[in-house]
Amino acid sequence: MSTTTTKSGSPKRRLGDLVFANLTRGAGLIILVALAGVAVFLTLEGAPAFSAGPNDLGGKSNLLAYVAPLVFGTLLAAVIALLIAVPLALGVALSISHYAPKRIASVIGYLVDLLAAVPSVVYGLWGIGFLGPKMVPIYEWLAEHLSWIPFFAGPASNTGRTIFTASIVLALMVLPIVTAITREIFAQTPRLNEEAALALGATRWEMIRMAVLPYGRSGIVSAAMLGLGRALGETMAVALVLSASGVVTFNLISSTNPSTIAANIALTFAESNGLARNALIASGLVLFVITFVVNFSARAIVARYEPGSKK
Amino acid sequence: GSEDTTTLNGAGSSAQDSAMKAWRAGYQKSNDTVTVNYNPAGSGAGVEQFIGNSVDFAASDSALDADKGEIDKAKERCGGVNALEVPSYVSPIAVVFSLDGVTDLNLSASTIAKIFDLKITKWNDPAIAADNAGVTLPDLAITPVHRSDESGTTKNFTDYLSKVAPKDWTYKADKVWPTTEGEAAKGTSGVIAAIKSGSIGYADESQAGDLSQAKIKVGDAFVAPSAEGAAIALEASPVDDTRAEGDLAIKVDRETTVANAYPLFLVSYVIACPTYDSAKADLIKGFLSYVVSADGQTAAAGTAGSAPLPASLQTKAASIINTIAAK
Amino acid sequence: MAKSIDVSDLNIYYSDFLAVEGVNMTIKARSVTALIGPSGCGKSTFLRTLNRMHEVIPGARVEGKVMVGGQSLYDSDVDPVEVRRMVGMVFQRPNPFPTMSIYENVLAGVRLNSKRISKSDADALVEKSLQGANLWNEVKERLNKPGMGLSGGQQQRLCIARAIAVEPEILLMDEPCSALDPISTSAVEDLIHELKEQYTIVIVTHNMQQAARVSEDTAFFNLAATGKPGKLIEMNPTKKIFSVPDEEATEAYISGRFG
Amino acid sequence: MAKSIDVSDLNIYYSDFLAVEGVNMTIKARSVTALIGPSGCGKSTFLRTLNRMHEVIPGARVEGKVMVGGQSLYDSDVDPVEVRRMVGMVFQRPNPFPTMSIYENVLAGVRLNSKRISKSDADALVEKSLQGANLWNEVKERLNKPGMGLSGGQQQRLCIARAIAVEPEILLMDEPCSALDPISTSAVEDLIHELKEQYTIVIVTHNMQQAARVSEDTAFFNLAATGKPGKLIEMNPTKKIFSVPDEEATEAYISGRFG
Amino acid sequence: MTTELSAPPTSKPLRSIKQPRLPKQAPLIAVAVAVAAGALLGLSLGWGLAPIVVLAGLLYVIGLTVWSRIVETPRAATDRLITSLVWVSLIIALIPLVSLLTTVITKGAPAITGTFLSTSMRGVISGPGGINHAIIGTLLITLGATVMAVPIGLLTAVYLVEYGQGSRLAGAIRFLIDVMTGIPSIVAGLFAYALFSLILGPGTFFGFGGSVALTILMIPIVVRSSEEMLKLVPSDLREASYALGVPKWRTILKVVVPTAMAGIITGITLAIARVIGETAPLVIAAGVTDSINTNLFSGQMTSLPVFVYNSYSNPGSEVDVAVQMAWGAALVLIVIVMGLNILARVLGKILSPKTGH
Ligand SMILES: Nc1ncnc2c1ncn2[C@@H]1O[C@H](COP(=O)(O)OP(=O)(O)OP(=O)(O)O)[C@@H](O)[C@H]1O
Ligand SMILES: Nc1ncnc2c1ncn2[C@@H]1O[C@H](COP(=O)(O)OP(=O)(O)OP(=O)(O)O)[C@@H](O)[C@H]1O
Ligand SMILES: [Mg+2]
Ligand SMILES: [Mg+2]
Repeated sequence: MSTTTTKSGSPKRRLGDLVFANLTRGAGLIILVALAGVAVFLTLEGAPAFSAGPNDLGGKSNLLAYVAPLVFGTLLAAVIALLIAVPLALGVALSISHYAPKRIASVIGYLVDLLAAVPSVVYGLWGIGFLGPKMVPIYEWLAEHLSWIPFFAGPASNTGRTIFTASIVLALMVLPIVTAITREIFAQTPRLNEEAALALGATRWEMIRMAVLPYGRSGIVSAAMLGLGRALGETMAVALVLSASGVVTFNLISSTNPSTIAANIALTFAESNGLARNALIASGLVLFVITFVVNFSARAIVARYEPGSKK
Repeated sequence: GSEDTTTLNGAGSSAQDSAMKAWRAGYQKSNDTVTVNYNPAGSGAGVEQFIGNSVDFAASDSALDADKGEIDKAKERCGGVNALEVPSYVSPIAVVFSLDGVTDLNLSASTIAKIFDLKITKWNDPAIAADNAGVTLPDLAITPVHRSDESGTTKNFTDYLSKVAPKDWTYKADKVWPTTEGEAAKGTSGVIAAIKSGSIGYADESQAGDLSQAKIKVGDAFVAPSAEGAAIALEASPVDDTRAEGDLAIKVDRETTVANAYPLFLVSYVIACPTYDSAKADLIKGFLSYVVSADGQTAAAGTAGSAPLPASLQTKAASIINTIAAK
Repeated sequence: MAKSIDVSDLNIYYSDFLAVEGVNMTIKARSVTALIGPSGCGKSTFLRTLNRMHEVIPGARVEGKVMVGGQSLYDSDVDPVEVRRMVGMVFQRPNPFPTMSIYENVLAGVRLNSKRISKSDADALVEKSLQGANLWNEVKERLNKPGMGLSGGQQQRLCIARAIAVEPEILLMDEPCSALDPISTSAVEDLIHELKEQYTIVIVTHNMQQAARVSEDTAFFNLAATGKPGKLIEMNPTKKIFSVPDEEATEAYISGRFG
Repeated sequence: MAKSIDVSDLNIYYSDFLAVEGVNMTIKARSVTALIGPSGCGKSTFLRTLNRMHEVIPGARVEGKVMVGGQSLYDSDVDPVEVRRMVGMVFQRPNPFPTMSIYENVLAGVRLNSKRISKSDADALVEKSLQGANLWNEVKERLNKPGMGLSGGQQQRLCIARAIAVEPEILLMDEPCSALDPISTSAVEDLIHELKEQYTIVIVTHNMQQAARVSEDTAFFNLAATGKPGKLIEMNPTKKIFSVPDEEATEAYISGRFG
Repeated sequence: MTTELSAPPTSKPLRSIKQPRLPKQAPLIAVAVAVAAGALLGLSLGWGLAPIVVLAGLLYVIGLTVWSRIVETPRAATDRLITSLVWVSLIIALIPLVSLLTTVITKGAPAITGTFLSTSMRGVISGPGGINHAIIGTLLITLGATVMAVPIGLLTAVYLVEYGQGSRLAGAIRFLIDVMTGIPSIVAGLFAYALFSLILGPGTFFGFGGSVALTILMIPIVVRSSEEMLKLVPSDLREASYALGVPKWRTILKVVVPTAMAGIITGITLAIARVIGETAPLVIAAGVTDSINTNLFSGQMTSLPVFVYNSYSNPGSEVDVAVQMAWGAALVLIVIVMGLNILARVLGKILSPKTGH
């Protein structure tokens, strides 16, 4: 018994704690180093592209002119994908957390997780072989009736391999990530707040609007950001599905479409060498910076609208 | 690592992938312990990796380019000696289309150029009708389909158009499709998949599948794509004599009018060094010799639908490869 | 206006578990009724059946009758949403909506029904409710600050203001002071005193002194053992319960022999 | 083995907020000391300084001296981990480790510290501790079942068994019965009676009857207002506190005039 | 001060809690009517199945809302509208999933034979071959990535939750992890390839290079999901452990992490599922081979997605055979991921907190 008395002179911080704490910090630092490595690699390999000329830039006069249309396409595809995926994901997440009976909810959760498991090549093949042709009649209808809206100027693609189809495929790839995170967050809404709303005579939807969505707002934004990351960076599916011409246009349904940075890398990397290759890597750096900026501003926005509720 | 003595690594042209499968299988059958890997990463990647000493040999849809410094870099990689370059694969490129009720179509180079440049937009355009008496052409929009990725096929196709119909095709030959109009698809299989009724595209003849193939105008006749036709056209093309010894680059004559020649074809090369570490030298010599041998060429013709090298070229190529030696 | 509540033969279940059994009780209008009893005896469960909050829990259900002002709460054509507007509720832990300001918190329930409430009406209602909850003077300078920034006692009174802003007829309170310090507690108790002029109030409390201080009637719940259903043992005027209860168990509980 | 505790001039902070101020107190060995007072007065905070659990909260710190059996707890060369082995603690809500069986839960303190212990020693220790916690008979048939499967009262006794398995000299309990039903409560109270033969016990309780039933001495904490620090108002033998307390505030609190 | 309030509000009309309500089966009735009407209208106009379904869906959502609006209150109508939308969005999300799976299964299942699974493509010219080499490649490369990403990711998550609270470093890590999710997969491949070319000399294609590329893609998902799960562990348990005199690091390893294990495993499976289907980075970093290679650290390695991609894009002369093999390999890949998923769920069940109820 007396052995358990406080030993004087024993170190204040235990060795095990010291080692473990530093181990975890070290792991965090490894990630930072890896990320810095990627950034340095992109910068070093991308820098020579500033001196590249039209020969290496697909006819564009300088790097900026080369990258700008790609940035446009990347953002366009990602934004459309998010516009489709986020509401859908919120619906699915809500059905899991607040609408479906528990048993069904877990099955749905499993099925949606399965979507994450489908390889991107398969998404691409499905986009070409199934989704595209199914979209053709819709595009034809849009081109016929709504061509005064710039988005549907047409002429309609006869394969359906448009930026809109590519965005739908991206949306599907983003869906499981956004759903998985938002459903966790919705499930954690304090019961207290939900009951407060219900006790005031709120319907289920009003309860969700008053208690669940505001509570999950920052989480929804993070989830959307993770999804955006995936949408921005997806390579193979877009390369396969999209009929990419590298133009700048808001026309969503024709066979002449903007390309995206990642798809452009996939499409041209194999045949590129020398400065053309540097230019591609520079475009990768631009993509990296875009994600950085988007994340940063999303966080800033969330922070501004968060009235100190997040602990 | 390339110091492995039982493994040969190559990379490059995806057009040659099917042929490479045949060659690797054929070679490995008689050399059981050897593994030959081939990464169809693309000609550019193949050359890049070859120059960077990442692979033992490369396959490329275009000969090394002096302007881009590839010849010099390859020389550096090979320890200061010029790299070897021989044609290994010749494949006709078919102009493929899908049109209900129409399977035979004659097209001149200038018509093809106008179609792909969207100057002709309907199937019943008089320019098409003129070459196709007796065929009922529908009043249907034409959707031209081209490659969205960079490729040797595109380069050869645009080369053909720019040489044979320079007035109607004002762009220069390039791996990248020069215009933004039309449907774009990744890879030959992508182009094939994107061809719906009313579409027209270009692809390796062997991959055309069920799609109809147009005859192109050579001289005054219309010639259907075929391996034999491509071989005839190749034989009519001179070797580039500005090249160093051991470099068998071909200057393809697109404008040939030799009977039955089909000048719209792709010629692809294998690139290697004249010297290697002792063990590797024999391996690579053995493999590439097989590639250009009659056996190898027949095997490729069987699986890839390519045209066997004409006998004269075959001998020249074999003798160049025979010079590969240990350091 | 305040209504009385009649409960007859009420059995309350969580899925298959019978949590509270056979309650018969009449709660007088415009008075305060306290529910006391050891932990787990089903006070909260019972309270939540009075505004149909019980069924919010998956699998939860009731048997029996609850009549409020002559209307049966559990009839099939009764809209639980309407019930909850008529029967307000305050919880053990203050739960203002974290993303809303004090002003918006008070209006939260009102906004649900009358979206187009004029600014001046809204201002008047906020002032009236906050004054009704004895909170106006403390917060009138900072109505647009978040409700979470208040102290626990203030938050609890904010929740009361929110509940009375929709003008319910009955107010249920589940241990409203157990998370509060004594000063806040007595502020809330004073408030209960004032509110009973207009509302029927049912309050659950662990604190017998509190029950004695604020209520006219007291109902004592008990349970035989964990896993057994809770039962209403005795309901009587508070004075009687705390001096000469009918039941021995009540006596034992109140005198501190257990619980 | 049981030791007394001497606290002098203890100020307890959460970052810059002074939660408890100037406590001077002597806690007798082998006896039960109860801490009572209104919510938020710092009972839990004070209790947690007695085994250096307070500093687990980021920014939390203390000033002053706590002596246990003559050793100062807050000397710079004292290892808090050792302190906590000597001073066990039981929490308000029973918290058995969910991933462990009953058996493993009891051994957790030993095993998690990777002491090598033979199977027979372990068996003996588990039996001894569970018997010490009055739980052995109820669980001996299902030692390998998860600890979460027990009822609340059993879980709480399991936590006590877990605490005494590491053979501490002092046992701190923070409202150990407030989440339990009356039967479980009296089981735990009986246990406390037995344990005080060997351990110095400090117990926080909201329930004054419980304080009266189990403790020899009682300390009453109070705070002037929310945001002000809590203070020790009076410490005296329980009998005296509950009949003739020295301070008026104590009297007011005990007679239920507030809290 | 409460003058307004103390005036007895008797003037207030007696509020009725009874509201006209739709019958309980209203949604079902609405579905039936919508389907019938949609089918009737669609068939009479000669539409296909898809537009009819869309029409029926629209009719359902609008019909039920309008019906409720007429009978019930506007608020109830809104509630019904949202409920319908939630269910419709669920169905919309599941349609592509079902379509994807049926496509892969119908096209891929005929390819799957014993030889397909047990042999490689070595020596196969066109004709059907096997994907054993690609299965092995996928498993090894993914295993390599998991072995690296999970400890790094998990330890980082522990740092973020347990040690780094409020620290600047933790904030930076958290932010950069989000940025990391935006790294295009092909860039990860390029990076891994460049890294090993620098270290081991040019031409270093090996499975491990692929693993490193995938690790970069996996880490953010592992960190993010583990962090959320660790945050969910009640601080009660930590305190209970500290109070037993258990040092912090042991508390984390023996109490916190095991308690969160089920959730962590789910996150890891999600991360694996995310990267196991990657093509582009593996072509660049791990290369391609037809032969079986079981050494992660030497020689090129093919993975299933790369095989799928290559068979599809370079099918050779027998296109049908190659394409069928591509679908077959895709099916195998999905089955592997599903298997992992189920395994993870079982593991999660075994490891997760036992309630005993
Ligand atoms: N959500 C629930 N699901 C299942 N059982 C529950 C649930 N909530 C409470 N119970 C059970 O119902 C019984 C009554 O619980 P209730 O919370 O009503 O007691 P209480 O008297 O309010 O206790 P306390 O004083 O601790 O608040 C208990 O046995 C409890 O375990
Ligand atoms: N983690 C914390 N951070 C900051 N302040 C805290 C923290 N925990 C408690 N406090 C504050 O310290 C004061 C004392 O709290 P403590 O929990 O010790 O009171 P208590 O007497 O145990 O109350 P109860 O009876 O409700 O358990 C309170 O003002 C409380 O708000
Ligand atoms: Mg309760
Ligand atoms: Mg406390």
